[in-house]
Amino acid sequence: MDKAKLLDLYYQMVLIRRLEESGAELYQAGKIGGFMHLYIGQEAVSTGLIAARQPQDRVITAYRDHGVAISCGIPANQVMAELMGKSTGISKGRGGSMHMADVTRNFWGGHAIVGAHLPLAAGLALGDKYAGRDGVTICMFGEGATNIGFFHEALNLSKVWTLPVLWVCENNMYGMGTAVERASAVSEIQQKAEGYGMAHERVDGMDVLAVYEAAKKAIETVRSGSGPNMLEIMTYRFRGHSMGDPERYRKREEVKKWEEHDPIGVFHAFLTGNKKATAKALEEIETRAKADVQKAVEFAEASPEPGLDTLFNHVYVEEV
Amino acid sequence: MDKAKLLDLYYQMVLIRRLEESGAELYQAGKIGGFMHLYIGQEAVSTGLIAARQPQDRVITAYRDHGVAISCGIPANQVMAELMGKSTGISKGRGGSMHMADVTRNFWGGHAIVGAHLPLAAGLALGDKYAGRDGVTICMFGEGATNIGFFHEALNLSKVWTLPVLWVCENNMYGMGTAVERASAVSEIQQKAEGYGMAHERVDGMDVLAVYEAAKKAIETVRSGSGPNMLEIMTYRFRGHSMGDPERYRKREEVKKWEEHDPIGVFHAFLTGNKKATAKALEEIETRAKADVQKAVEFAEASPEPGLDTLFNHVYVEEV
Amino acid sequence: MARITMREAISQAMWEEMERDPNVFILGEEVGVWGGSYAVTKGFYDHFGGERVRDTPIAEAAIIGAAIGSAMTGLRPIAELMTINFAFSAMDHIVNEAAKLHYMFGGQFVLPLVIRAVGGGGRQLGATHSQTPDAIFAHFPGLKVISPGTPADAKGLLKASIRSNDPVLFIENATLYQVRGEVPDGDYIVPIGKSTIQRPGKDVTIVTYSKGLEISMKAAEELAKDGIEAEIVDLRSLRPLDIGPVIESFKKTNRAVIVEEGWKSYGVGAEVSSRIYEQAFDYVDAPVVRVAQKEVPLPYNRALEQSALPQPADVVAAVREVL
Amino acid sequence: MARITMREAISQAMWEEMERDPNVFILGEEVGVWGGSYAVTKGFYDHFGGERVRDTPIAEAAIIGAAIGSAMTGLRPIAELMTINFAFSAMDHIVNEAAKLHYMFGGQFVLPLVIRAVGGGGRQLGATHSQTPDAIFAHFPGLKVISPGTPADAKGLLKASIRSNDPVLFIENATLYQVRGEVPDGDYIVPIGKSTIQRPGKDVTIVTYSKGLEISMKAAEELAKDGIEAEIVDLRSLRPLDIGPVIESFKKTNRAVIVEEGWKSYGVGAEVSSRIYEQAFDYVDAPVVRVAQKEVPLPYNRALEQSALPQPADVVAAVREVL
Ligand SMILES: Cc1ncc(C[n+]2csc(CCOP(=O)(O)OP(=O)(O)O)c2C)c(N)n1
Ligand SMILES: Cc1ncc(C[n+]2csc(CCOP(=O)(O)OP(=O)(O)O)c2C)c(N)n1
Ligand SMILES: [Mg+2]
Ligand SMILES: [Mg+2]
Repeated sequence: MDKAKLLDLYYQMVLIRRLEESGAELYQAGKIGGFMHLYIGQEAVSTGLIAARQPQDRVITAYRDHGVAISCGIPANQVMAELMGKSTGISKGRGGSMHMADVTRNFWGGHAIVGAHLPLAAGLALGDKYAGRDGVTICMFGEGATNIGFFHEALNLSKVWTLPVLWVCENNMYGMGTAVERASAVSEIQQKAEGYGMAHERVDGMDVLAVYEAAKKAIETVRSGSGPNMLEIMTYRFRGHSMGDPERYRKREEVKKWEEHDPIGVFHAFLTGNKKATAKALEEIETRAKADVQKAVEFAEASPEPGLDTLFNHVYVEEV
Repeated sequence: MDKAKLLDLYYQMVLIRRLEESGAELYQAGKIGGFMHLYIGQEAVSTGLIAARQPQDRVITAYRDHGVAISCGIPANQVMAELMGKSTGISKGRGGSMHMADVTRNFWGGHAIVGAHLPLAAGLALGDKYAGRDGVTICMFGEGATNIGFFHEALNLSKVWTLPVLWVCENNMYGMGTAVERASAVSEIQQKAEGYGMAHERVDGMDVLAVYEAAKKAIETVRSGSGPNMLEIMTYRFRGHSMGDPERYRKREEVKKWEEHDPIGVFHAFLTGNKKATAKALEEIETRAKADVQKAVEFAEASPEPGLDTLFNHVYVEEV
Repeated sequence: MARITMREAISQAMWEEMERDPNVFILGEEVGVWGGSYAVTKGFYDHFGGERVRDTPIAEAAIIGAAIGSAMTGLRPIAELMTINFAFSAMDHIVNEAAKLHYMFGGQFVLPLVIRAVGGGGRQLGATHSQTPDAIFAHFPGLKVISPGTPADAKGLLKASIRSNDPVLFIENATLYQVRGEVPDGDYIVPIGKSTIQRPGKDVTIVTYSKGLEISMKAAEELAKDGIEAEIVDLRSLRPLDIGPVIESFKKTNRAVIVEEGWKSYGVGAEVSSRIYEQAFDYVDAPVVRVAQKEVPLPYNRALEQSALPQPADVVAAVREVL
Repeated sequence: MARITMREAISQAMWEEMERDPNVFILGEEVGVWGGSYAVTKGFYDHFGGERVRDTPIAEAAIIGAAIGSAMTGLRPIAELMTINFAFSAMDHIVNEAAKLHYMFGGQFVLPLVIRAVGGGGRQLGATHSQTPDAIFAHFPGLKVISPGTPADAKGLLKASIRSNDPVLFIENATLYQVRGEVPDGDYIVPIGKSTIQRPGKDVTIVTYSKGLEISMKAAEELAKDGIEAEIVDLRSLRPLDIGPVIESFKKTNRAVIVEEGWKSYGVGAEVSSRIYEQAFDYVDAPVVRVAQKEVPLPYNRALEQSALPQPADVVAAVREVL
């Protein structure tokens, strides 16, 4: 990977981190409502994964979607505006934190019912296959989502129909307060792929380049027409499940231990250690990211609320 | 197994066969309505499996349940009466072919929504575990049912909670007109158990003693407290999926080939070949089974319809 | 114009749309090799091939979910649920995904999706296989819910549904598949969301749809013998609900009976009755009467089952009550 | 008698029943270690242990299915669905299994099962997480559907539900959890299927339940300032539906407004309105008015969302309309 691209990945990860921190503050200040799930700690996953896609490749994920939105190229302005429910938000303020999408950037949401987007992903992939396009659908989900029936039905269908989907499990070890081994028959999620005769791999999700490499390979394998594939990406969320999580289910020390593998820190060490960038250059990137988030907040604050007269818009496409 | 028990198994299998044949005639004559799924060809499965249970072990299955009802000890009279919708039927004529049960004989139905009874089976097993009883729940289902989400959720839960369930897939190679490999990512259903870290075995379902032996072992393993287990029992239905199946999806020769392994014929050969019974003794059993079915038909025909005034009985337990 | 069955009309609508638009395809259990468990897609697999007539695993959530996803890419899936009773196994995808995605993402996703499902009782299939739960789907904004009562409407409305850019739940009734009627050849479209008069009359308004139409027609013939002329309004679509023709008829007759096959409580009749009072209060000469299914899970036994289902005689009695 | 919140009342009911009967147990997502995602089961895990307060995988069908199966063996499960919106992921088990098994097998299976689920909008959770789809569950005979509006009723009805031998869907409203009220200590039981007068009045009957009660109470205070005394009937249970007290009140006031949080079409108001006309036709002085949610998937934006939800001002306006 060339230097510019490496630095761009670094920028993205920092941008996500700052955006999430800013979001947390705005939430506390009552400027963001509803449920909000932060991506802090998992930045390397969406960054590495989506950097490996081609423009024709679709991305779809769950409600923990701000980072994914950024990685798909949605400007921070529109992400922030959506968080604040403004009409300039990427979903016009109708979706909020959990429901961001941008069809023009091949990002298909942001879905809040656990696992329900997996069958949709199979359908997106079917769309490409049916039309003879070579796009791959990248479907991200938590390890907790692998216990619901939707997961099973979607994975089975994708294999039976040889659909071009890459199934990406972000294993952050908890579904809300439930540790993976308390909810899943197997704690290595990749083992579930065996039940579908599907190739699988486990990847270090705190290392953006490891994610990138594994994703590149997996995406191109899927594109070759050999059918679906599964990646299990090991990661950790440093914050609670959503805002207002009492976090009774894990010890502070456990979180501390994982924070030592902060994906931004890990990448920083790599870049400086391998002379890909100076600490100063990275600091400049951080300053830029911070400024971009600041601008996004200003943009969102200044944006208008959707008019009350728009309430009935988009219930249906056609007039009824 | 002693001779008496062997002959009893033979009787059961023949009784099921004759009952089903008689049911088919009555259906053609318009005396049985609704959907009816015959067990012809699969008799060795319920017979061998349920012979291996202890009285405290529960059985639950899908809509293809006449044979299972017989194996659980429900008299042919009450099965036949239910088929005809009479008040003397095991479900008082409310359930019909697909919904037979007898709580007193630990038979928990007969369920017509594909796969929906698997979570119920997990619950039955939980009931025993919670109460500290040593019963095992034997849950039967078709290979087609392993593609629905209910299967996945139930198997996962049973493993996470170490529930005493024996999952028994009757792989008759088709779910209606869909061959197993057209609907399932893996055509060896037992491979799905891998995704749940569950022990599994494939068994010849045309050999009642093979089924019995495998079931005995599996049931006692489950009873020992080691958690759920899966058997995949290979079998074949000689008739259509239900009455009125055009059978466009398989060749007559394929059916013919399987008929050479008719489980009753196989067992007949075993019994006579190993001098466990004379051909004459087996013929007497067949005569008895035929007579019992004849009596059952007479019983059912003579039984009263449920009174129209009973329509609202059993909507609720309590008066509302 | 040919006299064909409802089954043929539905089949024809799909066939013609598939010929017209290569983006239209069918998926569902047994739609292909088997030809549809109710033979509605007989011959499709041989003609259009397995890519466009896709047999699926028994996995209703995946069927509807995949249909939604493919619709989002621009395809026009017709997802067949073998019966409406299995819609509950895909409920989240119908009411939380199909009905909401367009709105929730500010109009970005477009879902030109049809879900076909057959329902109804009277065939001794037992409680889980005999339901007419149409009203509960019609409760959800974002979904269109259609249920035709004649072969012509079945064809015209199904074609309109396939061309609609909104998700449509198209509910058929198994005991109507053999009903025959005149059906226009070729490109015959019935616009979605228009109630219609199926029988003119002046003495009483019968509001109904789907199987209820057949029941009501029989009742109307019976009543006509006594010189009572019932006007029958067929809703055809439960959401959007076109109450206009109902109100118009009611303002003429001042009396209404609502006939549906499903359970009475929280059913279609409740909504229609409420709207009549809301919009034609001053025209009411007698309480509106609802004829519907008795509130039990339908039993297998034939006589019991029939006693729970609404019959023409019930409609006749209800009409006499309002007159 | 203590003044406690609805959350505490629900918690208390379960706690007492679990102390009383070792067959009562809880299962659901995050009910244990976390203490319930709405903190309703806080402290239960430590006190009763993991066998009786069972955290489950995210698998709603398995949760309800396992609850049903265990109930069939004689246990008395309380299955918590984290929100009613996830009931759609378990829809088959709720409406095809829980509601039907007792009937379909001639009374052999007994299902002493409670499904608790919280619903309601107004918290900016977006369309999939903000629903009040109570009416659709109430459509199914075999199920009991309860939704309390006060802490005392929450406690008394939940205890009755736990002791009921029928499957009960017990629907809570998240924005009511903090509402306080007097709640009798100890063994306080409110029988299932009884509507009740929550506020006496003589000028108009407001029929409502759950969140609608809070909205209606506020409206009634507003109206009282103008000397209009509204009588508020709380349904508490949607199936069985006890229409008696509604009719009695209506025969006195001759005017009714029905208030519910869910969508209007095919909602609770439609059923109640229909029954009023059916049973008190001669007492109707003005058309019954329904106040309900506007027919959109609820949007995230706060102002938009609030504009779609029924407000006390809407009830006030409706009452003025019927007077
Ligand atoms: C069907 C359904 N059930 C429950 C929930 C509530 N819920 C939201 S997120 C979540 C945990 C999901 O965990 P996981 O899949 O591991 O994703 P993570 O939050 O760790 O990213 C739960 C239970 C839901 N949204 N949908
Ligand atoms: C949820 C659901 N979907 C579809 C059906 C219709 N259906 C009934 S039986 C069946 C095939 C089941 O095949 P399998 O599980 O292999 O059992 P078999 O009939 O071979 O014994 C189907 C699709 C149903 N009853 N329930
Ligand atoms: Mg997780
Ligand atoms: Mg099979």
